[in-house]
Amino acid sequence: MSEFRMPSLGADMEAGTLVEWFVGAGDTVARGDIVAVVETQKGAIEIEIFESGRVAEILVGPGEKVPVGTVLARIEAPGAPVKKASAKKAPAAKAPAKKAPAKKVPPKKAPAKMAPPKPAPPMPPAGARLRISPAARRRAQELGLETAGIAGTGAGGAITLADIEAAAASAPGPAAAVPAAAPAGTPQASMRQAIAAAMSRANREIPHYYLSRTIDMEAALGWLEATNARRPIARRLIAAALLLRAVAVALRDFPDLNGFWIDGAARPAAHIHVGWSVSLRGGGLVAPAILDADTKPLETLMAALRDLVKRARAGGLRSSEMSAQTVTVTSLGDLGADAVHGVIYPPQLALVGFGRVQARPWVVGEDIAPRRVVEASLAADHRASDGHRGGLFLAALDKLLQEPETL
Amino acid sequence: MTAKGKSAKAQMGAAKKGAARKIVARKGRTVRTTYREAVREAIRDALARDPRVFLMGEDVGRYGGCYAVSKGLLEEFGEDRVRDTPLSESGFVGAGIGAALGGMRPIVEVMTVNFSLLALDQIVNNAATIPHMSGGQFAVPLVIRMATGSGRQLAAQHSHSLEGWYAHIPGIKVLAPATLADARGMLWSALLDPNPVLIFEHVLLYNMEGDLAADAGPVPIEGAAVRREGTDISLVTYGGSLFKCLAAAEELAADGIAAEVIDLRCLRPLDEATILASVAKTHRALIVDEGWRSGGISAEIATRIVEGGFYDLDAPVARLCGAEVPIPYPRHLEEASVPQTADITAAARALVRPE
Amino acid sequence: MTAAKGKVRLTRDSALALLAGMLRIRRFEETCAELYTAEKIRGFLHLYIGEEAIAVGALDALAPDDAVVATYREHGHALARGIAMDRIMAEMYGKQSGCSRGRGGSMHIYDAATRFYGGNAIVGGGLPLAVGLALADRMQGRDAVTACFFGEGAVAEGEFHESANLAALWKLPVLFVCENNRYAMGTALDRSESQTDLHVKAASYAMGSEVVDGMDVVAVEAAARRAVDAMRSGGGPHFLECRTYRFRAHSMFDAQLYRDKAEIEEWKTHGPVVRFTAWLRETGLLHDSDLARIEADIAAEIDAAVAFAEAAPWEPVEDLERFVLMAEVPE
Amino acid sequence: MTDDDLAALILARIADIAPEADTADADPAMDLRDQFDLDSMDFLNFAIALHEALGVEIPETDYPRIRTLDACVAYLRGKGVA
Repeated sequence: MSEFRMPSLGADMEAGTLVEWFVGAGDTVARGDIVAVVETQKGAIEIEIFESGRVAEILVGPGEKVPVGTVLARIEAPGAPVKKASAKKAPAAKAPAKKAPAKKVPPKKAPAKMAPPKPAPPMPPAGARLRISPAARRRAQELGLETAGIAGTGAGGAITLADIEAAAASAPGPAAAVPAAAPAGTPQASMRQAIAAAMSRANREIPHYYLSRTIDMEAALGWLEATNARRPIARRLIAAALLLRAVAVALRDFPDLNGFWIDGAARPAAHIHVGWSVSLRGGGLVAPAILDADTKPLETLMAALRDLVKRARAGGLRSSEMSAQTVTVTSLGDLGADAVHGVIYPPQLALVGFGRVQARPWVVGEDIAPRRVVEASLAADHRASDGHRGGLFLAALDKLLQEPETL
Repeated sequence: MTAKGKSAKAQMGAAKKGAARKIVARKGRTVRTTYREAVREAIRDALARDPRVFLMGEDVGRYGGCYAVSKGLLEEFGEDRVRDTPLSESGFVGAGIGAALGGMRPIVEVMTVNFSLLALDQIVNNAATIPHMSGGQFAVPLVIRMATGSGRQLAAQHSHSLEGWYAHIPGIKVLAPATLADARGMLWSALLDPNPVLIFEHVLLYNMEGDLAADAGPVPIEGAAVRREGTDISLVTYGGSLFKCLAAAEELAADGIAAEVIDLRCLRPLDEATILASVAKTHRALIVDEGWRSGGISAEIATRIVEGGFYDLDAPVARLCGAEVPIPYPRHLEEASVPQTADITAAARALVRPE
Repeated sequence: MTAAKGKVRLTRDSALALLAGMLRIRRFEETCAELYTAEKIRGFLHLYIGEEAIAVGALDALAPDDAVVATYREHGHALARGIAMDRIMAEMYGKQSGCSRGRGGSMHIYDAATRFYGGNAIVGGGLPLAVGLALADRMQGRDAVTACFFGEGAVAEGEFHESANLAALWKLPVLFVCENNRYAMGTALDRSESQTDLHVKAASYAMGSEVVDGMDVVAVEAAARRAVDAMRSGGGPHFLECRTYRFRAHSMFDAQLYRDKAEIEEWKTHGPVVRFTAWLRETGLLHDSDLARIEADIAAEIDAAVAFAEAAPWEPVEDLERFVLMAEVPE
Repeated sequence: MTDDDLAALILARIADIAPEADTADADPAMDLRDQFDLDSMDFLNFAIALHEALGVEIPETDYPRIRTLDACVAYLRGKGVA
């Protein structure tokens, strides 16, 4: 038994409507006979049969529209000797049904569309040029952000817009403040990511050494309280201002701790712009710079600190404040840890840390007396300075804090 | 025949006669010659070297060539190998393809790219397709030469720059010789190439005079050439615009801008490596092309630069192209229709020093 | 045992060969129609059934070293020219073993060995090629003619007039064989040509030109031989207007609204196979057993060709760009 | 002004300094610095804000007496805030 199917008469013919049968059940048919008429978009077309035999059953009647390949009738192979002299067509030539398994299907993959030639950008000579997208470069300029230290997540390590936005929302130092105009969607996550990127890079590239020194703050705090008592509340100073001033003045004699590591060499900075860490209540940290902290009197530093903290929290820091730091100070204030062992913000050379001020038994002359002390720490780049120099710096810092009136 | 401006051709032929000058082969390194004479010498050299080479085209024989390029070749090589054809571009270009299929190495001259539109079917559906569609059984080692570009006030139908269209077609190569050395040297290499090669000769270059090595011979047909080194901007151009770009580079140099000039020489395949290496150095690219901007070859070159040199770019890729108009007859409008030296200088300066 | 038909003397063997040649084309194309409805052959399929006498007659007059340029209705010419049936069928399937690597399909059969320079799907597109091939042969002193086949529709194309003029102007050995089947797809001849006696039109190009009964294989061969012999001795091009009729639609998807059935049936009564078989029987050259043997051989050859095509591999996609440009000119 | 009004005023000043802080359900006995993550600069501003709002002098040594909401209310009452 074989099947007579709706023939495909053209590549764009999907279906045909049976108009008329010229044969019926029981009729004999021969190869090449016109057995029906089918209506297509091109008009009515007579269709021929390629089997010889007897029509066993008509399955699709006039008026029915069926897709190409639908069985229209069943044909019984002729039992009697074949009427036509020519030898019976070998089975291979029989029109294999659409679903016949043996049908060789063209390879599944459509011929590959001309994939655009994979642009193999010639790698620029190693290291000479920063791979950064124009959009990212423009955004960095807007934020006054130094792009050197940023790890790129784009193709081939290229820096993308997202990298800049993340860096801007993250760590002090090269990272920009969260600009008021920052897109609302700056997720906490992207800030975390940017901080992580900067920290891991710092650890990877900067050979840190760490020193700390406990400093007796009694003299300094006493002076502070006495000074505040003489002043209206609005002009009171806080300890942070003293610490800031002391670090700045001390750094005058330590250029190897105040500057940048660029292209394999320490480059001392001409100014002392101290990045002061401000914790953002929603999490995250920024360290906007207080410019020329070593030349400004305490009053000015106090006003600058107050303004800075307010604007940092409100996201209103200026781009210059976010990229000018030559050193960074992390002061945890009254709450938190005793000591800070921080990570330098590349490409700076040092990070000064202050733990919380706390009362400790302290040897004063012959006696042991309770004294308020603070743990001062230094993380520094061993390529630019060494432990000896770091120690001298902490000693100078201590000495200055013992003479608060000179700050 | 009037549609093709028969009279215009007659006038041009007459003007050329006076200017013809035998090449004075002086002892010593170079010879003073013209672009036209260099092309003629290339054809003569090819005809002499290989009996399978023959020249076919309208008025290439008795008339001596519409731009007097083939003058004297009929007398030297005879009717069989320097064949004047009827005005049947599709017919004789198709015959050229058939002859190449048959084992010859024909040089078919289509007077100008404007008339080649009649032969596009033969070029695209036969020459460019048969090798691939025959499964590699047949090659079409044919050269088709055409004049291109504007500048002789011949108005729109005689002034097109359509080489960019042909550079779109896989299966053919497209050349644009600008220097005397390329005009002299590309033809023989093109004839040796088993593929159909189209050579576009800018009409304004025929009269260009210069010094050519006395023993100048075949040159490679692929690969761009850096005609002038520079570090601030890459001027990417070809054919008729090359010498305007070199002049512009001179002016820019006086203004402290070092412009690099890239002569593409070959529009298909495009020499991406040379273009991208230049842009990697200068970080700015200005493409100068007489063809129209929309969908022109300048658009293809710009895209290749953005695809391959994106991170090298300090400024958007710039294009200076022909105005999107049918080229008008009056001189002042014709000149305004294609990039001139001053335009190139201004565009380059704007890219290097944006206000 | 010979018989004369017109001025042509036919031996029994040559007569049976002509009949077999025509039947081979017809059966092959009937199978193609079947395979098309089963979606084995795709795209376009233009059948030659009814016109077999022209391909068989004309190509019988050519020598192996002559060149042939055909059109998209080319299966008959390819088979008559001697391209292996299995490689033609594989090409119809689009398989790599096809004579054009499967890339051309039914309309673009190429074969370097038999100088078969392809079907051409642009009406008239092949004629300038034929002129060029003849020019190349003549310039290289190669004793060969080029035969190009085209329908009466091509006579309206500019390329026909440019090619006819060029060939006549340069006295090139081109045999222009016009298969005038009265319909250019859906347009009857008298609705597209001012001068419907095409041989008169061709004669205006100062070339030999005559009209031939395209349904008479012997008449076609005789005319072709006369033209080819004249060309081989330096005569210019020659035009044969072979009047014929196609029994099938222009292509598979054609409701034939432009002609009526009666006309088709009437032509079928004096088709090339019917007429030649009747004549062979009259002259006693053909016995029933001959016909049975011929049909059996053809059926076996077709079965083998279909099996070959079914089993043949597809060209790997990785080869997509091979031969866009050629590394060298094949010998 | 009732104790609640005074407490509300205090919390409002804290909210000015720490906008992100959620002062709605403040714990009156818990150290304000812990509750609202106030550092020394914030606390100074808090003291200044109370001084400006209520005209009360708060010497630095009294800071420990305003470290919780209850203590702060009591301290202010003690300073004569009506």
